[in-house]
Amino acid sequence: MSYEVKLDAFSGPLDLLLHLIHRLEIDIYDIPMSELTEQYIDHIHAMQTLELNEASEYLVMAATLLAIKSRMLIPINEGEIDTAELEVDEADPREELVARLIEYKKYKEAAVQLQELETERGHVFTKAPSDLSEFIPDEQMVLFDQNVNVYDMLSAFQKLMRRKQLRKPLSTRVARQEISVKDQMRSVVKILKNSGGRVMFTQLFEADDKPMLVLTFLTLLELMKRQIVVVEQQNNFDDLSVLLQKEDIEDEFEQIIE
Amino acid sequence: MNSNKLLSRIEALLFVAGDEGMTVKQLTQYIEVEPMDIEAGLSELQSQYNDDEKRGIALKQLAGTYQLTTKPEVNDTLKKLIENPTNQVLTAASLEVLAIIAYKQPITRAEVENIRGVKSERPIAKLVSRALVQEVGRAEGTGRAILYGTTKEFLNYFGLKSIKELPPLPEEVDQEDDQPTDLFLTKFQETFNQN
Amino acid sequence: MNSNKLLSRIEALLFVAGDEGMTVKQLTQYIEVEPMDIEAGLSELQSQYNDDEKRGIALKQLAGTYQLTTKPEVNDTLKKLIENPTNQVLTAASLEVLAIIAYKQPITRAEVENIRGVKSERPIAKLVSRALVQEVGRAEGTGRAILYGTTKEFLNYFGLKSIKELPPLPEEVDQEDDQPTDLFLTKFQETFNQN
Repeated sequence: MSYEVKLDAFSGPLDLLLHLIHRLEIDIYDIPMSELTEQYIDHIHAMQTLELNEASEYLVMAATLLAIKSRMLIPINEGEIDTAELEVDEADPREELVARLIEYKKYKEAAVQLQELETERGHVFTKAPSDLSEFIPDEQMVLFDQNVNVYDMLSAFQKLMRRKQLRKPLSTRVARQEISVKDQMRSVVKILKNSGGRVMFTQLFEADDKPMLVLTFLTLLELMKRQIVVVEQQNNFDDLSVLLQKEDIEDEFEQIIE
Repeated sequence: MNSNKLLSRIEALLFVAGDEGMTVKQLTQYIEVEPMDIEAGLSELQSQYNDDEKRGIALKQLAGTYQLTTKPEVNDTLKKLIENPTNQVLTAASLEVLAIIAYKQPITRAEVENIRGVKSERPIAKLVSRALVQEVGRAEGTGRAILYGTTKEFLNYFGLKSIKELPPLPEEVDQEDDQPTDLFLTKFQETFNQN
Repeated sequence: MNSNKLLSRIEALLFVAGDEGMTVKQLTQYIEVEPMDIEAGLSELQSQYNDDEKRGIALKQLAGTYQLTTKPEVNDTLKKLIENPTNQVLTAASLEVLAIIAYKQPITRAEVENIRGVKSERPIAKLVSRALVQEVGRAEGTGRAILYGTTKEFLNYFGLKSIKELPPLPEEVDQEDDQPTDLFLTKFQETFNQN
């Protein structure tokens, strides 16, 4: 069997086990050890890139699984051990593993909740504190509170970086701002719509900076590939015309990037 | 102070404070009215922002302070200011470590690793560098391992008022806790009896 | 785009732009309407701010840039804020500048200002006078600008033994290389292949 498994997809052996349990539709409280162990080891084999730090963890888990499996295979004759005794003395060899999996699953799900909060928060922006320094007399200016620590400094830096993300395109060098192919697709289609679905090729290249010209060209190629536009030439040496084929391109964008 | 005057002052102070935000206590100190009045003003301001479609800003409680923020509805326009929106987002591993620290704080690295079953030095270093997690003390006993906890920036980053606002841990919601043990035993015995 | 939508977007953009403000051209670019519409929106916004006593903010035009500011009527309240110089709103800038110098040293003032996007002469001067930051050399090239770095007093202030004890920045954590991986992988696969 030679399928490739991306290790990145799992954050550790427990994560891989949960994935297998889910995929094989296994009852987590009654794990068929042979099946799970086999699948687990198959996956490890298939992992093409294993990081130094993590590899040992995956191997330790493989060993654990094998140990549990073998303990469960030890034959028990019904006459020798009666079930009442068993209940008290002998724990299920899987018990500890199940407990770990359940505990881990809890935090894995909590991480998903955090991710939702992260996304939600990402939709909302704030501003830097206004600069009031011109109103403050020099002698009155204080640096910061006495109990500032390293983490406060780090967090000041973090806040700055977050704001900077927004500020970069605001700088006066608007010309250097990067526009994506996606944005440019929109504006090319808009130009086409505004001029009845047909423009001369050269009309699309009126900007005079190089990156913009290159971008527009790439955009046209992309639009042609997606059959949103066609480019035609009536006769040799005639100017090229660009024709709009498809009015609604919003769903095309869904497939790009995001 | 009449209500208009109060509202305009709260708005101005919050505007100036930006992402540092202000507490009710600070607002009270600068506007010189009772905390009650400030709170009433804040909630009126909040509903005005929410109700008025013309407004692009909103009032939000973040990490113990009140802050003005943009409304989620104008997100599409503001996103255009960002060059690479995915740049800043946390990875699955980081979120997992962060979840463990958030719910079990204060906690040592070894304890985090024990739950995850995998080394977590790098995600923790990453979270510290993002100011989401910080050293909050040392564990008792030999080694005196570093204890980690979440920061104010953590609350800010996830849009939380306080750590109490964290959503409950998934398992705690459905009280499965007791049941499985019995179920487990039953299943276990069944299996053995069959063999 | 309807008028409410337009106004909310203009307000939100000007809000996040803060002290830097935005030009009509920039607003047009982000909101994607005609410059005429932006201008109409700006003047409507302006009269709304002026007419509404509840509002503490106003719209100011300066050298082609539109910017939100506080109304002159609330100056008495802002004065109270300024009289309290330990307020985080006022000290945020110093801490930010210090963070930049600590992490990016040696660094010139121009570079600090480039990262922050605002003038930083005063906070730097203050940090120097407090001996947390000092001149550590001169930059190459024309002008030979002063390079700043942190001092012993800085380490002392933050309880650090050396500058290396500062928690790394996110990108530094990322850069820690995974070089040993390959070597290990080879061994690892060999082992598996033998079994």
